[in-house]
Order: sequence, then C-alpha cells, then structure tokens
Amino acid sequence: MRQARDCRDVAGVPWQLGIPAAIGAGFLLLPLLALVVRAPWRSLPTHLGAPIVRDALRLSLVCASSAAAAAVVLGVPLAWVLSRPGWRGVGILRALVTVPLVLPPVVGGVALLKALGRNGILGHWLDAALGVTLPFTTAGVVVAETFVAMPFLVLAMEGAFRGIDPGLEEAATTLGASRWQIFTRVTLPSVVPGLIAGTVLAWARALGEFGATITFAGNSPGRTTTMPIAVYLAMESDPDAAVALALVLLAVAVGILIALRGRWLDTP
Amino acid sequence: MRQARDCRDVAGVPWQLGIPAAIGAGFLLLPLLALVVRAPWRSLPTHLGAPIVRDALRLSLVCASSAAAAAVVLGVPLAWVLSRPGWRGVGILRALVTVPLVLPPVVGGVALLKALGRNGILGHWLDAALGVTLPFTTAGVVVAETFVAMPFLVLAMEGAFRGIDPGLEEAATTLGASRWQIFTRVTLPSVVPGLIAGTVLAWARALGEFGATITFAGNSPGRTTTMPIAVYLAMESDPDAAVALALVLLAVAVGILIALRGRWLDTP
Amino acid sequence: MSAADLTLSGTVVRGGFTLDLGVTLRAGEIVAVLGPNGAGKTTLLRAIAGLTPLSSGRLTLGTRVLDDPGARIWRSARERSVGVVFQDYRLFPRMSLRDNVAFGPRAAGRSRRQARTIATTWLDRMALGDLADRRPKEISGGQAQRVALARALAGDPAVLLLDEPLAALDAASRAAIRADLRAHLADFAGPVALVTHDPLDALVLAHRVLVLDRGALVQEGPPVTIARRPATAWVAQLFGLNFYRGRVTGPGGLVSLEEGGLLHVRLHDDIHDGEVVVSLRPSAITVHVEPPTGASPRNVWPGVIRTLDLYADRVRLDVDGTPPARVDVTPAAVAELGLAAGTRVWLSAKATETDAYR
Amino acid sequence: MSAADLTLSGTVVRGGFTLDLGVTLRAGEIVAVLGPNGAGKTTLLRAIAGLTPLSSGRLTLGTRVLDDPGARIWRSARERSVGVVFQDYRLFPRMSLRDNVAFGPRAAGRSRRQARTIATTWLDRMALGDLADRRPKEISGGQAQRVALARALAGDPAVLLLDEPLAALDAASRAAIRADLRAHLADFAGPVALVTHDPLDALVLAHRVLVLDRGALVQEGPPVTIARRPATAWVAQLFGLNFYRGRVTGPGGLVSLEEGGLLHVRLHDDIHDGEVVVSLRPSAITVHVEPPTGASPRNVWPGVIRTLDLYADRVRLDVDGTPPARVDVTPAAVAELGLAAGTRVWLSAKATETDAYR
Amino acid sequence: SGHAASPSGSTGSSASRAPSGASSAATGTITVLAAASLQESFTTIASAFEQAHPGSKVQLSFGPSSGLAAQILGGAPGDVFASASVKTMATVLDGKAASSSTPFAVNSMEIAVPPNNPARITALADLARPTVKTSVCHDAVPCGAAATTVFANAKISVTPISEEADVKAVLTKIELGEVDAGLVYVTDVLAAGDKVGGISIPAAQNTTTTYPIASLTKAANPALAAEFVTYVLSADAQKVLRDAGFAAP
Ligand SMILES: Nc1ncnc2c1ncn2[C@@H]1O[C@H](COP(=O)(O)OP(=O)(O)OP(=O)(O)O)[C@@H](O)[C@H]1O
Ligand SMILES: Nc1ncnc2c1ncn2[C@@H]1O[C@H](COP(=O)(O)OP(=O)(O)OP(=O)(O)O)[C@@H](O)[C@H]1O
Ligand SMILES: [Mg+2]
Ligand SMILES: [Mg+2]
Repeated sequence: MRQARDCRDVAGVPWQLGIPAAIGAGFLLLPLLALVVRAPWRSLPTHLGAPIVRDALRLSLVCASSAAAAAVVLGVPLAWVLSRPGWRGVGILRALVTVPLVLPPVVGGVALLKALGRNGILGHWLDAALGVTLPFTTAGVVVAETFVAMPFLVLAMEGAFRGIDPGLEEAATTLGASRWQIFTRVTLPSVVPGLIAGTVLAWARALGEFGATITFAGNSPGRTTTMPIAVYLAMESDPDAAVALALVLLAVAVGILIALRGRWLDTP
Repeated sequence: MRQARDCRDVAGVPWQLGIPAAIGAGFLLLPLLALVVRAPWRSLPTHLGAPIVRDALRLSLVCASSAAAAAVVLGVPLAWVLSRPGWRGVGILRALVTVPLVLPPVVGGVALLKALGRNGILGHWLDAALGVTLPFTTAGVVVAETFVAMPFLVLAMEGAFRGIDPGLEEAATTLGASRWQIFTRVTLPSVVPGLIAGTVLAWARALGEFGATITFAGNSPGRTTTMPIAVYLAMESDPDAAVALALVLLAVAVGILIALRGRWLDTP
Repeated sequence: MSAADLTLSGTVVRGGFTLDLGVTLRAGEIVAVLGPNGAGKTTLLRAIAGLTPLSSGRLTLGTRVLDDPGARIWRSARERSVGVVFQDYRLFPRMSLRDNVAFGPRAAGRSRRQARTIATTWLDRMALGDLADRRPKEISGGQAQRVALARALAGDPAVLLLDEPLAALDAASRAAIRADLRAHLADFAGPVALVTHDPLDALVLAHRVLVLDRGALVQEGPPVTIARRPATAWVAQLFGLNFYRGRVTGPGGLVSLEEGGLLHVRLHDDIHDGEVVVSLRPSAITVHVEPPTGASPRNVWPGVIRTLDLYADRVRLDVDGTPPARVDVTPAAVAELGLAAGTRVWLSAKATETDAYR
Repeated sequence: MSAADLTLSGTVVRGGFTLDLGVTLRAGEIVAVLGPNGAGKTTLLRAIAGLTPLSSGRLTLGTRVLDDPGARIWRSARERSVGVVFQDYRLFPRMSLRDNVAFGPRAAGRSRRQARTIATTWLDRMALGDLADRRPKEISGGQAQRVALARALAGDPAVLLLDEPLAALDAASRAAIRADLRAHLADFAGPVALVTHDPLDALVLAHRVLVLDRGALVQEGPPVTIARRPATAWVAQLFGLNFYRGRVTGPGGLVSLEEGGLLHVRLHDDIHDGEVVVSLRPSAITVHVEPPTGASPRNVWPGVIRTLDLYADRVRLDVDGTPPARVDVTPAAVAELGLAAGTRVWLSAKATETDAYR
Repeated sequence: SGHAASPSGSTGSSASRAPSGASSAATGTITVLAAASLQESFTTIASAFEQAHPGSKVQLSFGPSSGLAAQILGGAPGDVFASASVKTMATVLDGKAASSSTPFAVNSMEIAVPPNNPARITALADLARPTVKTSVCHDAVPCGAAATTVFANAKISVTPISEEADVKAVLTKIELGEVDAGLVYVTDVLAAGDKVGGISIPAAQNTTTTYPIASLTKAANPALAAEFVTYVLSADAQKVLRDAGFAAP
C-alpha cells in the first residue's frame, strides 16, 4: 500500500502508453486465447499420457536450458566486447552476429551441417581427430539451439552494457580491481535486469526452436526429438494433437517463467 | 587515438572475457562462413536475376520493417508497463507475453488463424463487420511477423526500462512534466541503446520468420511470398538455390545493419 | 501563481527512518533547514515535493490539500508546481544544458522558442551561457549544480525547494550566486525551503531556520537567534560557539556545568534555577599567560592549549580546561604572548558575554 | 607502500578544455587544490589517477613513470594504487556499504573475512557502523560521501586524491571528519591532493595550496601565504580579503588603484614601483560616521553602505566608495554608530595593514 | 505404377462432373493450394491451364500439406487443394472444407545416396547393415509410412539414425553426406539431379503414396475450380506429372 502510494505519480500509466500497451498485450494474447479456447480438451489427457511426450518435454527443457546456459557463457562476454567503444570493425562484427536471427532456421541448420557436420569444415576435423559427431545427438540439438538463441542474448545484453555508467567502472579501477573483477563485481550486477531478460529470450527461443534443430540434429526419439519437432510431426497426422502438445509446451514454459520470476526476478 | 588511450584500462579485454567472446563469435560466424565458402557462387547471378527473388526481397524488407515498426509502437509501451513495479499480476502477464517465443512458429500460425482467420474468434467478426480478411494478404504477413517478433522487443526493452535511474523521472515530475512527457523526453532517451537493440532483434527476427507466416498468410508471390518462404520452396527443388537466396537475404540484412550503425547507432 | 503558505504536519516514513514534524513555510519566506547528515532534511523536501507520501498527517498549500492519507487525498508532484534542486543534481544526461533548463517551461506548455529563450536567460544569469550546448557529462561539478538551480528556477514554481544548492560552488561563484539567489528569492512570492550545511547561507539568505535532528524539529527561529542561542551542541558548533549544559546553582547566575566547572552567566527570560544551556563566543574569551589579577571578568579558569589553527584573520585555539573552550585570538596576540600547543594559559570571559537560556 | 613523490608536468585535454601544469606533490605532503568551478581541479585528479591520459608531458611516482605519451608509457589506474574520493561519490549501487568499502581490500587480494573486517573498522570510524548493511540508495547525501571516503582510505593507497571530500557533510561531521582526516593523513606516507571549495579545509589540512584557474596554475604556496597575499581577486574573495590592483605612483608606498582611489600601503620585497596588488583585511578597516580627525591611519576615504550582513559574531558591510570595500565590524558597533544600508561613512585603514606585493 | 490407394470419401465424382472440353465458359481467378513437392509440375500445369482457358488465372500457393490444411480449416480463401498426403486431405474432408477428393498422382520410393556412395549401397538389404547410417521420414509423414512399408515388404529391419520430419530433411542430409543412405521419393531423386544418386527399389518391395486433389466447399469460383481439378486429371497434365517422376494413380 505504502509502496504503491510512493510510486503513484511516476508509475501511473498515461493513456498514450496504456492504450498501445493494452493493444499490444491483446494482440499477443488473443491467439493464445484462441488456441486454448479451441483446444481439444477432451483428448488432451490421452496425448499427455504418451511417454513420447514426456520424453520430448524433458529433452526440450534440458536442451533449452543447456543452450541458454551456453548462450550466457559465450554470449555475455561477446556482448560486453561488442559494447566497448573504439574497436575497429566492431560494427561489422555486431551486424554479423545478428545474422543467425535473419537466417531462416532451416538454412541455419544447413549452415551448421556445412560447418560441424561429418563433412563440414570443422566437423570433418572433429570427426577425424576426436571422433566427435554432433548431428543426430543431443549435443547437436544444444548446438543448434544455441546457434539460434545466442544472438538474442547478445543483442539484448549489448544494449544493457551500453546503458551503464562508466563512472562506476572508473571508481572500481582506482580501487585496484582487475578488469575481470570490475566485470564480475560492478558491470555484471548493473545489468542484472538485462541479463535476465536476455536469458529468458534465449531460453524461450531455444525451447521453441524447430527448423535448425531438425535439419542439424535430425529426429530420433529420446535423443533429438524435442517438443517442437513432436508438434510438427503431430501436425502432419493429427492437428488437434499438435495443438495439444504445443499447449503443454506453453504451459510448462509459462509455469517455469512465473515460478522463476517469483524467486529471483522480482527481487532486484 | 586519444580516445583509445582514454579508455585503455576500462576497455581492455581481460582473457576471461576475451576467450569466451572469441569462441562465441567463432561459433556464430563459422556456420555463416561455411555457408559462404560452400555457396554455389557460379549459379548465384542466375538466382538473383529472377524477378521473383526481387519481389520476395522487397516484400521481406517492407514486411519486416512494418512489423518492427508495429512491434515498437505496441511493444515499447507494453514493456514500459511491464517494467513498472507494484502491479499485481504483472509477473503472469510478463510470462504470457513470452509465450510466442516458445510457440513453435507453425503452431503460432495456427493460433493466429484461430484468432484472426476467417473463422477465428476475432477474425470472424472482422470479416463480417468490416470485410477485412488478413490471411493471404501482405497485411497478414505483417501481422504474423509482428506476433513472432514483438516479444523479443518487449523483453529487451523491459530489461532496459528496469535499469534506468528513477531519480531522473522524479526530477522531471517536479518540473511539471506529465507522465507522457516524462516518457518521451526522459525515459525513452535513456533507453536508446536498448531500444536500438530491441528493434534490431525484432526486425531481424521478422526478416527470418517463416513458419507462422506461411501458415497464417500463405504463399502467394508478390503478396505474401517473403524471402524465407522463397528459400523454403527453393529447398524443395534446388537446395543450392535455397542457400543462394538465404545468402542474398543475409547480405542485405547485414548491409542494412552496418549502414544504420554508421548513421545513428554509434552516435549516442 | 498566487502566493500561499505551505503547512506540513505529520509523519513521513522512508525505509526505517521516520520524520515527524509540524511546520509552516509562509509565502515569501525563506526557511533554512539545518541539521546533521541523515537528520531528514532531504526527506522533508521530498514530502513537500510529492516524491514521498506522508504516512499520516496533512500537507497544504494555501487552501489546497496536497497530501492527506487519512482523507485519501494526494496531489502528484506534477500538480504541485514545486521547483526542486536535488542534492545530486539529476540533470538529464542526454539533453544539452539549455534543454535541461528549458524542460520546465516546455512542460508548462511554452513553445520551443519561448522555452529556449527562458533557458538562455537563466543560463546567462548563472554565467553558463557559453556552455549551453554541452551535455551534463561535459561540465564540472559546480557547473552542474548551477544548471540544476537554473532548471528549478526556470520552471516558475509556486514553492521552491533547494537541497544544498550552493554546496559544490566555488567561493566566488558561491558569493555571486548567493547574492543572485537572494535577489531572485526576494521577488519570489511563494515559500522557499533551503537545505544547507553552511551557516552563512542561513544567516545571509533565510528569514527563519529549522534545525532537524533524527527526524524531529529541535530548534526553530530567526537566524540571529539560532546563531546566538543555539539549543543543541550541534547548532552551537555550526555557528562556532562554545556550548555547555549545566544547572543554575547559585544566585546572580552561577551555573555548574555538566562537563565540570562553574560559570557566571547572564540569565535570560526570568530563569532563576534549573537546567540551562550556556553559549559563549570564542572571540569573547580572553587569553592570558599569567593569572589575570584584578580584572573585571568574573569567569577565570586555567587550561592548556591543545591545538592552534590559523584561519584567514584569526587563530582558533582549542583549550583543554574545565570547561574546555575554543578561543579566537588575533595572530598578533599569538606572537605577542608566545602561544603554542601545550602552553598553559588562563581564560577569562565576562558574565555579560556568557548567555544562559533554556 | 614506500612513500614517493608524485610529479606531473604536461598537458591534459578533456573535451575542449586543456590543463597545462607542472607540479610535484611530495610524499607525506597534503596539497589543497583550489580554484573556480571548471578550473580543472577534477581533471588534474583524473590525470593523476589514470582516468584521463596526459596529452603530452610526463607523470611520475618516485622513480616510476606512470604516464608518458612521448615514450608510450602508460600505467593503468589499477596499477597506480591511487585512492580517489569522487565528487559524485560513485558508490556501487548494488552493494551494501560494507561491501563498497571492502571492495578495495578484496581487489588487493584480501580474504572476504579480512576485507569485511577492514571495512567495518572504517565504517565505524566514519560513524556509519549502523548503516553497514544498507545500499547506497538508502542513505543520505552526506552519509554517502563518508562512505566514499572510507572506501578510498580502506584501499591503502600510495597516493590519495580527494575531490571535495567534505562538501556534503554537515558542520559537525565536517569538523569531526576533518579532524579525523587530519589524524589519518598525518600517518599517511604518500602524497595527498585535496580539492576543496572551503578555504578552511585548506588552512586546517594542507601544507601547500595550488590555485588553478582556467587550466593553469595561478598561485602556489603555504596556506598562510596564500591567505595573506592572494595573487588573484578570486583567491582574495575566497579568504574574505579586499583586493585591489594598482600601480606604485608615489614614494613611501602610495598606490593608485585601477578601480580609482589612492592607498598608502606597506610595500613588500623591495618593490619600489610598477604594478602591484593590494590586499586588506575587512576587519582592519575602521568605520566612522564623521570624518576622522587627527587619526593615525593614513588611508581615509568616504563611502556609502550598500548592504549589511550579520554573520555569527560580526557584521559584514559592503561599502561603495573609491575604492569599494568589505568591512567587518562588531554588532555592538553597528548599534552604537547606527549603521544601516545607505548610511554615509568614512573608512580608515593603517598603511601597515595594507599589504602590497606582486 | 503401383497400387492406387483409394482414400475414404473419394468418389471421383468431381472428375466425371465437369466436361473436359477446352471451350468452357468458366473464367476468373482461382487459388490453388498445393503441396510444396508439386511446385514444378503445378507451375507448368497452371500456365498450360491458363492458356487453355482464356480469361482464367491460377494463383498457386505452395506450402507443406499440413500447413495448407490448417489454412483451409482456418478459413483461408482457396479453391483447390492438392495434397501430398491422404491423411492431410482427410482432415480437410473431416472439417467439411471439401466434400470429396480424387487421387491424381502417386509417388514411389527410391534409395538415395550421396554422389560418391561412400557406404557402397547397391540394394535395400545394405540399409540393414549396422555401419550404414540411414535416414528416413517419420511415420507420421507419408514418406515415412511408405518407408516402413518398404522395409516390411523387403523383410528387413532397419534402425534409422533419424526419422526426419519431411523428405527434404532426408535429402539435405544425403546431399551433405551426413548419412549414407535414405529412402525418398522417385520424384525427389529426379529433381535433385546429380547431387544424389538413386538406387531403385524392385516393384515387389516398393510402395506408393497417393496425392489427392479436391475443390473446396468455400471456393469463390467453384466452376473454374472444378475445371482445374479436371484438367489435372487430363492427359496433358498427367504427362507433366509423369515427366517429374510421378506415376498415374
Ligand atoms: N530509501 C531509503 N531507505 C531507507 N532509509 C533511507 C532512505 N533514504 C534515506 N534514508 C535514511 O533516512 C534518514 C534521513 O535521510 P535524509 O536523506 O532525509 O537525510 P538528510 O538530512 O538529507 O542528510 P544529508 O545532509 O546527509 O543529505 C537517513 O538516516 C537515511 O539513512
Ligand atoms: N567530458 C568532458 N568533455 C568536455 N569538457 C569537459 C568534460 N569534463 C569537463 N569538461 C570541462 O573541463 C573544464 C574543467 O573541468 P573540471 O571538472 O576539471 O573542473 P573542476 O575544477 O573540477 O570544477 P568544479 O569545482 O566545478 O568541480 C570545465 O570547463 C568543464 O566544462
Ligand atoms: Mg540530504
Ligand atoms: Mg570538480
């Protein structure tokens, strides 16, 4: 109550923002509503009981979380580097990093095969030297999802890194902090909201990823069959089942996001 | 030169960040490199000359830009509302807004059909009352792309809005600014980097969007056949042509992003 | 804006801190708010400005109720037309200085041209005309504070709240801006609250002083009274006075001090007994290197010089004795008497210079 | 850290501003840096701290070259071990105060426990022990500045740079922290640069004063000399002195002033002719309501009182005359002589009080 | 040629209803929604149809059969639907979006291998070798169902490394040498030219999938739609399909 009063004038929603926000929310939610309203509720339990669905769901969550983690580990440093001013060619690198967003996913899968497949320019060597083949493995799914999802994180984080006050980093240097200490103790804590947003973006994108995954990692149940692939296949034979599966995926994703929000996202 | 010296210690890249950043960049760029290296360079001019490609490219750019614009107009206010603290249920709304990210695009298309198709819950009424049908029109493409791309912008912007200093908004209120004036003159300028990042995300995602578009808006050359759809169809008959088309899309996207960066993105 | 009095009486909670206060700022009156760090000065301004709500009580401007949680009335900061200079400036980082200052007039509906003209006038007045096109990042700290001042004034507010508006200014600008502020505030019809750490600001600018401590009002009155008869040690120290607590023990104004020692004092206000506080100007104390004989001052006591500090035109001695005292002497006296740290001295003070009050 | 002198000679460019300077800060020496807003004080500290590079010249700490663009040598801020208190505090917003202060020790490789112990000690010393677990947002402005001070000191630096470390403190904390600072700085082996706007800080804390103006050094010397014989009107105003420029026109020290008027002065340093500056303490001027007759002061001139300001224990008169002057009198004198704005008065000053120098 | 599967609800009535004369009066525009694998043949057929029916215009919209079906059920405007899958057509019929459908082409299976045939595949039996990486379509899609039948007919047990979502995914992996062999349609091997090698499957072990076509209930131009369906069944159009590798139903 007091909190709410405290923010009243700054937090109130002016109509110029409220109206488009409501339209925007409606626009995003209406199709979901339609999906839910017209879902084949009666047959839902049948679909959900199938062990293949449970497998696919588990695999989806594992792979999307791994991909999001990989995207954070590699993407946050990359975003940080891209956000530093004064590097020559940084603009070009930044634009190139955006490319996987534009690439139709199937072509992304083809590109991954050409790079990391058995005959790919790096995959060839991986196969010969280390005996590692990525296609058709769960690792391959993670690779494909990371490839598709990481650019989202990188772009979101880059924006966040650019927004922070350089004064704090200066203060940290004068206190003798190394650049790594500055990054972990000053820079990163300042971009926690952006990091959360970026991670959610990457995770959600990875969870819904289909085209690149099926092209690069194929579809073998229990190993590479994620929910979106199961949905696609169900679409071929039984569109209602497909919608049901998609709803399961959604419900799980929303559930997880809400639970996480409650835990640590509303804290800072 | 002076500039570079000025930032040296804060801007230098510690190895703990440089190495993952390099791996990340390599990981994202290698597949593109593979695509380019193994592209059917000889046949490229033939593919590019085709008027259908020019049409698709034009349509892609027009639709993606419109979708990005729509996402900005609706998504920025939505992100702002979501970033305000103290709203009940905001966490749930935020999670729901993320859903279109998770939705496999084809299912997204189905959802749009169920909502805005001729038999859809809103589309039915649109058709009957206004005579508006979205599927199979260019407007339908924009709708599908907006639906898919907007959540990226919303999440990126929400992170940016949360990161800003409330002190400035307080200062603006005491100067008599309305909440709308505060938004346009204080809040929004503070999140320009995030806005740019979010818009690029949304634009790029819309440019590469395929599944929801073909399902909702179909494929009719000149009206709804965007580059990713053209790529998909080419894939059916001539995968090399598909790769060539994808490369065209990429080149154009990268070119535009680099040109824009030069214009206004390095300015602030 | 027609001028109106501002009345606040109630409590403001901010985190674990509570401010509990009843004050009226009259139209045209400049009220200096003094107090130690964390006393609640900024919190008071925030409550008036509409940035922190009252937890209980009521805030009115003339007949308009600005905040009354009991009656569920609340006017937002925007509707209050209160100009604020923030302690941390809060300039808009992506606007030029001119646009910063033009912000208020623009928000009030002026045309872009008019607003810019007003802003330019204000910047010129603050001697910042040359920097009008810079961003806040590109100016020095003191320049930033002057911009913040210009910005608040350009908004033509009904109430003016200044949170240490002169703190970052250099001495020359400070004198100039203080004079300018005085001139401007003289024309200003509404109430003005001025938080400051500089007693000079209070003395030169204010009609009345509020002293806050730990969220409560501890003293209130015209600057001269506060400066002469501080109610707390903190205020006494602020104005450079020696300050003792004691109790009237003898007739004719003999006070026995808490820290030890006795002083003959001038008793004010028909005080005849009980607890009093005593203040004594450092320049009203005379230093002797030998026990003064046959001198008129009734208070004489020995001590040892702990430190000497040279100020511009006097030397401040910190003397350990019963009671201890700070004493101001001329540099000539220091040389003449051969004063140094450790020197044993006798202090004398006339009873008429030694104010005792409650 | 073994103590070493810091020498800077060169130029620093920041935006369109250039600082051109040659100074040495000796180990154990406290140097106050004074100057108007925008003079380049912060820029100087930034160059020493390694936040802004020299454009030319060289910066050394003992035998170590910290910055020498000519020789392409550059030590980063991190390698310099320079403690900085920033003008805008720059506390880490997402850390508790304790973690803010522990940051330096942690960066220096102390264990978490040790660092926290050091931090707690420093916070206690700054009377902030109670607030150790708060975030910077949850404390007042003055408290924030004290945390910044504690943070810089806890890092155990080789050089200490303080950008207005006392500006936001209330008068009592200010005196206390100033004393504490003095005690701590006395133990401090390295050079200390202290930017301040308060001449008292310079007088009480510094061994030497640098006065900057528009990027250049305009005066340098011990605080007392600066206070007595200011080289510019700005410094004179800072220390509250009357200041005139003139030219020696007669024998025995008659100076004709630029603003008009003649003064008999005490000529220093074998000056016999040419341009001089003249300073005169406000308290060395006597006010008369009738022309003084047969008085010893050789300088007597009429004027009109423009304003009177009551300070704690004196009244400052601003008198319009040839030359104009600021004069300090006692409140008693004001009452006795019936002084008010507009009163016609005569001012007198002894030639021996009127310092002339170059 | 193979066994023509007769899907339920298909009566062939639409074929007999419209006269196959070129002098029909029907004009205007129709939208034909066709499976992506029909892209080349239908493009040719449509322009031939337009020539044969002056004043008519055929708009082609290719996509995955299931996506097209979803569009039709979602109310997308369309006149004719040519599906690559009987199952998908069935969902359209069940949804009352069409009243009947007619098979117009069948496709049979072939083994596809990378051009250099690294695993030296010569016959179906080779796919059962454990070292051979084989890719087929998933059961849910027609080419997967067909592959299952083929393996059953050949009485071999093949453990595919991946069950792809569509035949193009199989082809891509073969072209890039990611797998050693895969089962795809004859038409695909033909279309891929020299990027894959084809090894035909004896008729006894092979199977076919049927492509049904239907005019839609909500057709804006039912007359022209019916004529287009008829034309697809005509000899001219069937020749085009034959050239692309399809067999007659
Ligand atoms: N957001 C907050 N949450 C919790 N406590 C706070 C918050 N802001 C201020 N405080 C506390 O409230 C008290 C009063 O703060 P306030 O800012 O009003 O002090 P002040 O008188 O302005 O001090 P200063 O002279 O140092 O600026 C302080 O003890 C401070 O620590
Ligand atoms: N980033 C910048 N870009 C351009 N000019 C700048 C920048 N920072 C400071 N300046 C200018 O450089 C000059 C010196 O600034 P500096 O901050 O050193 O002054 P200062 O002596 O510390 O003043 P103050 O007492 O107000 O803090 C000022 O005129 C200022 O406007
Ligand atoms: Mg304050
Ligand atoms: Mg400064």
